[in-house]
Amino acid sequence: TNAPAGEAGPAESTAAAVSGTLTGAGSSAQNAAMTAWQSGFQSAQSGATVQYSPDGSGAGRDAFLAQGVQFAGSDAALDDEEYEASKEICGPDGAINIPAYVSPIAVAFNLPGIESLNLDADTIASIFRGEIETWDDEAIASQNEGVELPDTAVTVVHRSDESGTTENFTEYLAQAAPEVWTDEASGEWPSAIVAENAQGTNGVVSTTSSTEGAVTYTDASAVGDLGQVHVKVGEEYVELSSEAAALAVEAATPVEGRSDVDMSLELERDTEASGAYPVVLVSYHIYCSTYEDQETVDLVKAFASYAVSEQGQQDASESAGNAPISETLREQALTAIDSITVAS
Amino acid sequence: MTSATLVRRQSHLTKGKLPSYAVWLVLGAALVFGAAAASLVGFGAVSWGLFSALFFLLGATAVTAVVEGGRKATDSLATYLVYGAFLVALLPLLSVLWTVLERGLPGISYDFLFTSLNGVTGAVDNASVANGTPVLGGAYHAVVGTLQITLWATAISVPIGLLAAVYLVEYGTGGPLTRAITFFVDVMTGIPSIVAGLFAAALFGLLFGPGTRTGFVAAVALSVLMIPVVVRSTEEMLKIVPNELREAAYALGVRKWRTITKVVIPTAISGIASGVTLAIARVIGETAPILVTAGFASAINWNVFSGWMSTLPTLIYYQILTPTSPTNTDPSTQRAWAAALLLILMVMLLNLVARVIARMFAPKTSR
Amino acid sequence: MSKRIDVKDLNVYYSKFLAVEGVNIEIKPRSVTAFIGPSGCGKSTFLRTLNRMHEVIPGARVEGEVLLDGDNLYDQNVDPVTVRSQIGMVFQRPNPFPTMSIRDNVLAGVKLNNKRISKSDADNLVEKSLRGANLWNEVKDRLGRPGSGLSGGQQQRLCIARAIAVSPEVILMDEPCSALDPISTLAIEDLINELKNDYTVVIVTHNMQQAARVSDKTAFFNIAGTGKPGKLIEYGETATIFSKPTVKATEDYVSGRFG
Amino acid sequence: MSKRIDVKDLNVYYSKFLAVEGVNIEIKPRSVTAFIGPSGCGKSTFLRTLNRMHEVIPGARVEGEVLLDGDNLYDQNVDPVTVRSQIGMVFQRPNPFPTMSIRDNVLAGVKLNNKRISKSDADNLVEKSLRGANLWNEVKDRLGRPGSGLSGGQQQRLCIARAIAVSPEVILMDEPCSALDPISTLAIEDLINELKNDYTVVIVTHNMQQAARVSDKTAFFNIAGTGKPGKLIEYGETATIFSKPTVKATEDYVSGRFG
Amino acid sequence: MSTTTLTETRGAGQSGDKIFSGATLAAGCLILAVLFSVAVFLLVQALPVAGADPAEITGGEGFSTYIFPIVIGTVVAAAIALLIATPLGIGVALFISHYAPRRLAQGFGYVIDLLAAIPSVVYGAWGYAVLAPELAKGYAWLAENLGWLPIFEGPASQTGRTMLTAGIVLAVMVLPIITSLSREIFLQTPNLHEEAALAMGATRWEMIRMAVLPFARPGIISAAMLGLGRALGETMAVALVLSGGALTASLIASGNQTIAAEIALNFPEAFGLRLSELIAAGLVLFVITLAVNMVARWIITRHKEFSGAN
Ligand SMILES: Nc1ncnc2c1ncn2[C@@H]1O[C@H](COP(=O)(O)OP(=O)(O)OP(=O)(O)O)[C@@H](O)[C@H]1O
Ligand SMILES: Nc1ncnc2c1ncn2[C@@H]1O[C@H](COP(=O)(O)OP(=O)(O)OP(=O)(O)O)[C@@H](O)[C@H]1O
Ligand SMILES: [Mg+2]
Ligand SMILES: [Mg+2]
Ligand SMILES: O=P([O-])([O-])[O-]
Repeated sequence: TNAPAGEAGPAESTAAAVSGTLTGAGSSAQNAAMTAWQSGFQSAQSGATVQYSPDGSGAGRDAFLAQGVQFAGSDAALDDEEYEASKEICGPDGAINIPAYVSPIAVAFNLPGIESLNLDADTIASIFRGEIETWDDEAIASQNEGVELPDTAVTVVHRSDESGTTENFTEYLAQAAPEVWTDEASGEWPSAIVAENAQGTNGVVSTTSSTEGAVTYTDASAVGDLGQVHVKVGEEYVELSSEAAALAVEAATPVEGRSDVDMSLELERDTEASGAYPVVLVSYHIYCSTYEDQETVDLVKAFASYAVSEQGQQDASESAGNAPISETLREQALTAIDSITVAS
Repeated sequence: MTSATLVRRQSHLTKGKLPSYAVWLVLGAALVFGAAAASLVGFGAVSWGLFSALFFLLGATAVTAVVEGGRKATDSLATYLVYGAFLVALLPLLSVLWTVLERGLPGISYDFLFTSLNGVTGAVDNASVANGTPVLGGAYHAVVGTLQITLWATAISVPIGLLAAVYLVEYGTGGPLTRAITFFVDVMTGIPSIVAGLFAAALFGLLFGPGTRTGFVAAVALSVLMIPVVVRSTEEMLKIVPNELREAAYALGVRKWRTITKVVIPTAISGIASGVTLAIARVIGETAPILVTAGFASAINWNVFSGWMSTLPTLIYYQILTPTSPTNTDPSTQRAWAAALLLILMVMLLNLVARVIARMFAPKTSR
Repeated sequence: MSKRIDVKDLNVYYSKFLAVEGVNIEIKPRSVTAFIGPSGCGKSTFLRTLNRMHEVIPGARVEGEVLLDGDNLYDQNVDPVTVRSQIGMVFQRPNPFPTMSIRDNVLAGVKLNNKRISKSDADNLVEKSLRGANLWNEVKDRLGRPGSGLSGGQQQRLCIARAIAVSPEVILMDEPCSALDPISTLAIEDLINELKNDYTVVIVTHNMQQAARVSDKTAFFNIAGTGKPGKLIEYGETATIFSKPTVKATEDYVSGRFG
Repeated sequence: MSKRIDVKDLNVYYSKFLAVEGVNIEIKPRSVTAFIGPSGCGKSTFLRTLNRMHEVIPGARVEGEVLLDGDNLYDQNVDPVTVRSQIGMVFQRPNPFPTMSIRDNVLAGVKLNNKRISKSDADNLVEKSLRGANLWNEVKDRLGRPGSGLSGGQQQRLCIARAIAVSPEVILMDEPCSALDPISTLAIEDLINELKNDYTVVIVTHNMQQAARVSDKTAFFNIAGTGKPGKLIEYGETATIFSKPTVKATEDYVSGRFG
Repeated sequence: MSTTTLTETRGAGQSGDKIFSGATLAAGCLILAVLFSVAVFLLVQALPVAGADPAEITGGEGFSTYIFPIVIGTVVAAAIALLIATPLGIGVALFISHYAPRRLAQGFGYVIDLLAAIPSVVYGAWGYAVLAPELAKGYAWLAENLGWLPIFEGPASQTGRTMLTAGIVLAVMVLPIITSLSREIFLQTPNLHEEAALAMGATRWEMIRMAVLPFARPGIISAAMLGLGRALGETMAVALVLSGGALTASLIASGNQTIAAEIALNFPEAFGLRLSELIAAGLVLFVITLAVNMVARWIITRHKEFSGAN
């Protein structure tokens, strides 16, 4: 059952020419990065094509489990139920989740003249619950001495579509400010909290940019000229950066009950690790542990390892503005990818 | 207004008729009073326009009512309202067109029209913003996709819709089948487009294996949306063809199907063409059902039966919602608006073609 | 070429309303039969049943038999189209096709049936039919113009030309001269006389003189009162009907005009 | 109540086609004037210009003057609506409103000016008008049914009832009896005679006897040939026109029928 | 002619008729089949919702609690759209068919048809970027001066992206449908009937009321129903324009949501039960469309006798 390809190292598999069409679907957050990967991969492998439909993470996982696509992009790893289901199509080891796209989420606001604010998790949660109504509120002012806060009303802007960004952001709030943020983490904004909203990252950013006093959470790459919050972790206020995000991802723990190579992560949002920025979105590539034929296996491995490779991460980052994954993660990922084989 | 200064004998026919300048007087007064009223609530072009229109309507109707009587007043009120309706309808049109032109025109270039988005990544956009070079990548693949998918959708739904409408009007006898079709066509008008897409995807998934996404699947999804529009508008147009004409043909020993194809349909053709154009215009701008049925491609694909395809609306949608480069969204925004402009131009052209076709078959009446 | 028509115990209904009751009539081939009677007595209704045109009106239906040379028009297996291609009709209200030119209107019966016809044959047919309907001179310069731009009488003659262009075996005409001036009327009457040589002709007319002039036999319909069905009162040689009818009502009616 | 009409040098065009040329005519109040002439000579066209109904046809336009009691209908400031509410019209082709019941058809014009007409007044008016048009007996039991389910002649009479219900000062009738049987025709002729006491009546007819019977004055129109305009050939006392017309064409036409 | 009996020619000429009527019947049945499979598809996909624990449904209180607000939102948005677009559409259609100078009418018709040429994404983007900010000013004024009316209750949305705005955008999208169908029917009004009215001294408006509108009535209703279908089913434009949320009476504050937009916004990330919920919502939309159309059909048939078709 051990196909020769099993022995082929990552270096060889990227170098060897592969061909065919690889089809994926899922997270729209990855779209910009995926465009870069598609083009980077295809320029190295002229015989191969990668097509990716940014239908959304849920739709991507659905399509993957229905064998409609060969891999999925997803802002969340497969849950237990889905993992069980994946054994049907991927063999006894099920599917493998590989974090390929890491992007910090900025808490961004529109207050002319103010570029950054220091806020702790409780204050952020209060703001997004609509409990803090003006920007000169004591809770904000006390953490930002020396900043001239206006009495502008706070307008919360959230995503109207279900999204991984919302899920990760509310997960952060729920874990880091459990007293204030009493709702469960969810991809949908809690319907009880009435606020302005807009579709897509671009939508919230442009609404926020055009509304003075607005505050939102958004993929860091899209934040533009908006002011950004430095989030309190432990005793310090951490500014958003790729490194800070990578630190937070490294602090994460693997999810129980999966195959050994699986890399589903449980992020610690309430981490106190110095310099880590825990408001971060980790988006996965989900592959099968086995595929029907060698050609597909080669193609999948070639693409998967290119995506997490240094070059791939750099290509993505140049296009999408995300944070490249750390060296540790890359090594784990390559091992996992390497374990993909032909179904026996 | 029968002023005594008139030298000429007043015609009985013009007695009690407002002089033609009266309308202009009222309009002038309405503008003045409108300005006054608008300044009370905060002067602006919009409130000025609103108040002036209101005052004009009231004033002109009242003056007509006093001088020419209630019937004429109702008539002139109706006239103003009808003209007003047209002007009001022009406002959003002009605004949308202006918006699209303003934002889309800069993006239209030879490059945009004749290249695809293949290989255009965020890095490319970042570079073009940083260096101030022209935006690369175009909509050619989406134009191809739009044309192919719409063409197929039309080719599927127009014959089916037309024939079904003919069945309902000419053959249906009010029996259970007729009623069932009418009933279901009605329901079909309200299917959300995404549901149509999901349905087509599921259907083809069943038939050809999961994940079958091609332009043709999208065309089928769009057909589900198009058919009810075609059926219903055609049905209405066929219904108003006078029975006299059918009788005339039957009496000549003409078979029913020939009567329908050669007399009834040509008589109604201009309305049918309008309906079909509407239906096409409706589906050519659909986004959601395309995504789940045709996938998302940035390369050119001429084959509707295999491979993924993009259309202009999906291009627009994704360029707006997930810009190629999240950090520099301007190139994507520009592409989106240019694509919108292109799409509008395409539908306009199509509309024109439909009208020409309709005119070729239309009744040669004087009207 | 021409056929006889026998009607047996015919009732015509509009939904539940019995419009014409118990008509029995025999129409000989190569003859002209005139239907006369007061307005609303069911002449048009009855005429339409002779080529099954009533079926076009929702709710209209018949009981009884209409035999064309012995074959029942209402037999199960009979196709109304076959009936109508043998029995032509001119309607009370002129109804030229607005989508067609004058020429195409005349050729409608031929073209709509997709019969192939050479251009010169078509030209001949158009001229012959229009001449027959006494319209040729008025429209020969504008054969390509729409048929709806004609005067009322011209439209009526156009419809007559259209009906004779397909040379049916029987021609039914519902008040063909109602909108016509005396000259055109004469021309149409001449045409009817000529048609009689080859075809069976049935006309509805309100003009007693016309009935007297052109018809061989005359049928008088009457209605007893509002809501009652129309009935065939008397049918016989035209000369008899107009000079010594057997029924009082007929005499009243035909003399009411001449008296 | 009644008004006179003077027409001065009237030309009527359909776009570029001159359909009627140079008509001069004076119509007295309280008189019946008949227009006769061959089909297509422009009688309907001319009649329509008397209440500006031709304006409804795209491309139709006039030159010249039509004076109603001295006021030009075509003056700049004249509203055609005013003209038409004073000059009523019955068309060559019956055109009842299919969307209205028989009763509403009769009342259609009345309700325009008098929205709040009491039910009993309305009932009276409906009965009076329908009786005038000799239709009452046939429809009195189905006044609420649509007007389109009537026979051709019934529809025509319904339109006459509708036109007289509004009591205009002038009534124009385009072949009002073309689809009518002799009895109804007589009734309409009686009606015209009665109307004459209060109104000015103009009728177009192809029936010489009718023209002779009902009209005070007769106008003969003719057309020189196809594509030529129709012209008023002769206008005079009906008796004169039918017995010793001054123009040869008139004589030919009126005698052609009687001869 | 050589035929001896009426029945002999029967087979020969009739095949054309048979084929054609067969084709029309087949088309009708095909529509039935498609619709039937759509319905089956929806039912099957929505089924899990029926058996699900109410706590698992979004909102945690069962499907009916989840669906109720968005049903109301859908109906309100469509109602606003129709209330604006129907009179306006009829007005525009009349303008083109009976008021505008004949030479220009065709051109005007074409111009209005352009409204149909604009894709819904663009309407969404326009509503979002241009219309909403413009209306926001008016909303503030409404909240201040008419705030006692529940539908204008403050605080007005700052961005203007409210139910009323969504309704207006939908109205603009529906307008060309109503206009173009009504216009074609108005143009077909028999001249005879228009002339009958005018000859009685009817003003233009009275003529329209007497001859044109009654004739066109069934057509107008059909046009409105087509428009309604569009308004009910429109996804992208509403998704982009409306800043949705919980059910509120106020049309000028953010809040409310429509079924179609709810589906579009949540479908991409949905899977499992959530997906079934969304499909079930689609099914509910079906039922709404059905109910409205049945009423419309009923109104049309009630007046069938007077339809003027014959
Ligand atoms: N709408 C129209 N457009 C162009 N020409 C027309 C139109 N209506 C009538 N004509 C032409 O104008 C001429 C006069 O027509 P008109 O209807 O006035 O005749 P008429 O005297 O009433 O005839 P009839 O007795 O047959 O009704 C005819 O040659 C006719 O073909
Ligand atoms: N479509 C219809 N539906 C119901 N009743 C009708 C219909 N057509 C005609 N009728 C009625 O049937 C009767 C006979 O009508 P028909 O048209 O046959 O009369 P007609 O003898 O031709 O009269 P006319 O000389 O006036 O044309 C009339 O009472 C008429 O009202
Ligand atoms: Mg009749
Ligand atoms: Mg005439
Ligand atoms: O990338 P999203 O999942 O937030 O749309």
